[in-house]
Amino acid sequence: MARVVLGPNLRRFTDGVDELEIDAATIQQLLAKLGALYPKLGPHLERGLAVAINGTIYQGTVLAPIPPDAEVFLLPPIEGG
Amino acid sequence: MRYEAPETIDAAVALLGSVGRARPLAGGTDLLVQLRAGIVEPDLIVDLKKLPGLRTIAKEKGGFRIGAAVTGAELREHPDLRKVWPGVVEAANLIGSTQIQGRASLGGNLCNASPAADSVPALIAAGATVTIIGPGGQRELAVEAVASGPGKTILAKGEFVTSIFLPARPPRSADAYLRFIPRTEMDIAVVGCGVSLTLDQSGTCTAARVALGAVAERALLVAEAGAALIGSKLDAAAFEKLIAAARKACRPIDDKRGTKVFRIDIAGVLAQRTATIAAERARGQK
Amino acid sequence: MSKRHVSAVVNGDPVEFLCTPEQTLLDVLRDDLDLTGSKECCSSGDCGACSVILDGRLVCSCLVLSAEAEGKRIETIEGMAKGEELHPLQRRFLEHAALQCGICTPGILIAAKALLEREPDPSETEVRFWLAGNLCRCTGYDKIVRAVLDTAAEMRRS
Amino acid sequence: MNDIPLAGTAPKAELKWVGTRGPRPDGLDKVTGRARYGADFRLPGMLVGRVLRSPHAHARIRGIDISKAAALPGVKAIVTRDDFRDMPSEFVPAGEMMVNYRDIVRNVMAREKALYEGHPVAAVAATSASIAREALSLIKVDYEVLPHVIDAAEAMRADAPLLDETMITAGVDPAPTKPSNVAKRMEFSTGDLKAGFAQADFVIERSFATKPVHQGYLEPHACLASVNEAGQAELWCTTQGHFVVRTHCAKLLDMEMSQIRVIATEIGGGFGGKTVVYLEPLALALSSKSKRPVKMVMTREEVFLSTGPTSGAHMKVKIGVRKDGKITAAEAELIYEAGAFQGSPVGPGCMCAFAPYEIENARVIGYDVISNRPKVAAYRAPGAPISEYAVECVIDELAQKLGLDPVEFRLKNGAKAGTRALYGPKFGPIGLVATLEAAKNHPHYSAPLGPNQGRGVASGFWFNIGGESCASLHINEDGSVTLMIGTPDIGGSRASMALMAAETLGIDVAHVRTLIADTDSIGYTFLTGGSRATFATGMATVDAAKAAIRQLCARAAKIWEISEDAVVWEDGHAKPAGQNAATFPPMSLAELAGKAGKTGGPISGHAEINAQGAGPSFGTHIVDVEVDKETGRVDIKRYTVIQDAGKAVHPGYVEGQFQGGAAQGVGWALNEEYVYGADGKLQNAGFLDYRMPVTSDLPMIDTVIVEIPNPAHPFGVRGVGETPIVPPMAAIANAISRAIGTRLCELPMSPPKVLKAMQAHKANGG
Repeated sequence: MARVVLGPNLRRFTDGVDELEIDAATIQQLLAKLGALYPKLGPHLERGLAVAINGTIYQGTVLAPIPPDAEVFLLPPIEGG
Repeated sequence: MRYEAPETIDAAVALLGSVGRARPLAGGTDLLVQLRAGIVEPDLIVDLKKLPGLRTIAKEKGGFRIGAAVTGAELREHPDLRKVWPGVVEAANLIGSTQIQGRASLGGNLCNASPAADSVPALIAAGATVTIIGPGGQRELAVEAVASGPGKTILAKGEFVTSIFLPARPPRSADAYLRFIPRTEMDIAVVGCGVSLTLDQSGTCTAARVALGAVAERALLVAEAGAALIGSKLDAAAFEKLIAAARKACRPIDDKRGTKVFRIDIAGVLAQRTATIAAERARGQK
Repeated sequence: MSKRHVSAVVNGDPVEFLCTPEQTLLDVLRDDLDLTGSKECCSSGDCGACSVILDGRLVCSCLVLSAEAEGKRIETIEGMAKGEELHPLQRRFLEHAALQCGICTPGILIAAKALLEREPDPSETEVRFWLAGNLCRCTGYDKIVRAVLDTAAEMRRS
Repeated sequence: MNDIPLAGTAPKAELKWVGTRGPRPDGLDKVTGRARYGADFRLPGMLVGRVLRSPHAHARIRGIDISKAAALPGVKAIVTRDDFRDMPSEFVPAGEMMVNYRDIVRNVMAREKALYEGHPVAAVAATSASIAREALSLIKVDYEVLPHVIDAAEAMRADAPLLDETMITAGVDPAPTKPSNVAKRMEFSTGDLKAGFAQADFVIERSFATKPVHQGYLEPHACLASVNEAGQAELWCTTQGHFVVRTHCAKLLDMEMSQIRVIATEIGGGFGGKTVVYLEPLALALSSKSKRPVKMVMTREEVFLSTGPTSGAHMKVKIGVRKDGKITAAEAELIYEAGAFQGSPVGPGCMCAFAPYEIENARVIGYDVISNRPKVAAYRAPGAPISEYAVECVIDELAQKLGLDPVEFRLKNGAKAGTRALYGPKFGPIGLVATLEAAKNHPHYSAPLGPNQGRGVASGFWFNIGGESCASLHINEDGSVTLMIGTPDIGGSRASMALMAAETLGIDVAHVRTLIADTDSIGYTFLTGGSRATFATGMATVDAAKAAIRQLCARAAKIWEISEDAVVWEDGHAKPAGQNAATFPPMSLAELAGKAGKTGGPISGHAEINAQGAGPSFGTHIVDVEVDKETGRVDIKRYTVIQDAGKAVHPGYVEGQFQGGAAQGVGWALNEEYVYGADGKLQNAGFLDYRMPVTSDLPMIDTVIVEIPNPAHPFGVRGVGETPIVPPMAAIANAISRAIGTRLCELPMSPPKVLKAMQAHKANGG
């Protein structure tokens, strides 16, 4: 089970829950499960997020593997200049 | 628009009087920017650079006659001028970049009539005069009488400046020019100050002219500031009076380049610093 | 609108062109003579990217009317290398990584060349003030100034 | 892949090309004037395109009459809002960005309203520049001038003029019932703020303000578009991302991507500002109407009026510390100006604000606010320099309060591997501490100071990003190598790619030539920005080289008639390994290339990747200033940049990034700002009065490259382009405060403000 932290910006769509455990092997599994759990969160997941898995930030990819017991953070996408 | 480059003064006078909107061109560093921005839309541009005397520096009556189209770079390269009028030469060489100094002329800087023109306070402090020619003939004016407001001069239709005359200097005389800008180069003066003074053998100031730029609608000759120095040994008390007189003369505006309060403040600082340099130069003479 | 005929010498070669009174020397160099090495970045003499040498004098070609070029000698970046041999400044700029995007480079090279022809042994301060009219937004000027100083030293030795 | 010993895994000492200062492939063309930038292209029959711009800061457009302009001989096409379809307001993916095309179409061409001075209202293509100019003057726009608002704090007031009557602040519960200029609220928090401040012995709280600043790239936006009767388009433009240009143009003009070929010209600076579209859709639309090529080039005034600077901001920062120097809690509120449309970089501003420090209890709240200014665009580490400026000033003041050296104070609290960032994840290996140690030991830090001088330090952070990149590497018959990539080269990246390719292949870099491929010649590649090119395209380059090596080894195996597994690649040669070792003499890349045709055909390697694992970069700057006590003028006397590059592929260009970022920071700190009149019009839309640093304003800028490798990259690369602009504003502010004994909390620290601060300090007995 990965520990998933949503942060204050997404907490509003999860009835205040900002941390939970989810069994997911990849980012796309994780996002699908989150969307199913919290339908209001769905559109915000589709908007493009960065996902930090054990400290490494993944962005624009849904296939990155999530190791068991990983610590996962959902972040706003990061752009640059 | 038409471009002409006459080779005689008469032809230039005739051309400038011939059409409604005619503009003389010397270095072009202001005129071309204004053309590009659509600020001016002349029918005719009269290039003055081929006219006799417009690009030469000649010694005359112990002083120097400088053609109106002489550039800052040419002033700097003249072997004698910078020794006698270092402030004027410094001022002309603060106008823009190296590239600009190779083109921008003393006459153009004066007739563009920017209140912040760097060479103008230095010329005013120097007591320089200009020769103007036009359909009505030739006339002489003090430099401080040329500009009448931002971008405005007293020149009549068809008139243009042919030369600027810097007079002979008594011994122990010197001038200086300083300006304040936020960067080190490439800015328009937020305040400019020219000081020219003469000392007697005892070191007492016998003559002084102080001029300020960018603190009013045109560069100002501040007689009270000069008077504050005359008769003094250029000591702290005299400088106090100079600073007060300089600040009192300011009637600036708030604009993108500086605030009223700041300009008034800086005018005093610059007056003192410029007078100090001029005094050191005068004292340094044998 | 009648065009004016102008003869001049550009990079040692005689050229003739027709120009309108409004056209600047930069317009003619870029649009009529296909010498696009001189760049137009401000049109007001504030950036130096259009620097050329006009009768031995460094100027912004955006502030020169093309009609004024009559009978003049003009040196642009395209004439700086002699055949296959780069000017030492060009070589040193490459060695020192003194350019990033490179848009200011032609103007800076021309300006630096004008400096070294006038002053073979400039101080760092002299280089900085001479080049103050050439904006560069990429490099912070450090490597540019070093490249000019190194070139000056090299040219003095040879 | 395990059979190929990879250059990237070799110890540093064994690298032959990566880390050297060789020539750049585009260098010669750039020192001879041959290189062609956006405005240097022309085509037969080309028209001149010009834009009519709003003279008003805020006005409803009641009507546009183009009839007179259209009738002018020489005018070939005119476009207005009627030529662009409307888009719904929703964030959709555009390449790797999430964008709102409702806003983009309105920024490209004003629709219901003109929202800033300079907002495009119409565009004309004509046979000459003078005819185009005359045509613009013949277009009659019926404006209803509306009240305007420029400053974000004023735009947030309840009675402020509304730019978008439908804008309901996102991120607030419950949603507001009334529209406002606040597009979004966001929050990042960790720990227990109240408890954290309760533990503090000292708390400092300050308010800060910064002004929008422009990237100041010297090359104005320029493009040349040619659309034929079948709707096939070619577009030459100066951009940081030609694929992004294609994406936007296809969407805005309802074209298929395959119909638009975008060629990235040489680019004369971007710094983030050339990641969006302005002229490109207009030129395509004009060309599409006229069926003639259309060239459009902005004037410098247009660049300032209508292209994006970065945000101005109002900020509050509060930090608590214990007497022993440990930070217990930190809080910030950030209000960023987005310009006329939402999308300021306040998000990254929030995430970066406290990133350099280990703080258990922290909260940052951000607001994205619209006002009647040009829409902001990315500018180097977008968002980070603003918030980190404010935080680093408070950090310095706390160090003074505690009587601690500012570097030591940072070392006490600095983030390291395992530190949890405020925005969530724990850092991997990072270099903040290494830069601080290097600062402490640098001779600059202990050099004596003169009268009226002060020394400041500040640190900075930027995430760096990866993303989609492609590389195609062709082994030519003579053994030379052509490398095609899709990230425009803005500061020497072709040289870095060549070095990485040469290192991987084991050949002399002189035989590798890197080119920027157009959008039809390589796969989708995200833009040059976010400090991603050397990282992500570098990874693609290494992968492409490895793919070529696999083929080269396979060819050698065929020639030797041994198993592919029995061939290794070393030093640019295929060598038999295992039981076949030394059976055959090694074959060089050139030999194998020469036999390519006979052994199966041409050899190319390519890679199409989405690079992940970008390594954050930290930097620490030291600056000495001298303040003129009578005028408030600040001189930069000495400057040192220390930054973790992960691995400097071409150290010369890494140093150049450090120095350039510092110089832009000096401008941001001291003089650059947008000056608006009461009429909402920009008064300093030119280089003369915008006051970017010139050569004589700066000293030499010393650099120290720290290398803490990024484990995700074959050579350890972190991006380096953005972090250098983060620390300068605070470093200079801290230096000034130490020189004059009082603090300024507003940028730019121009002479009038410094003088005023000194006078106030004196009046208060300072």
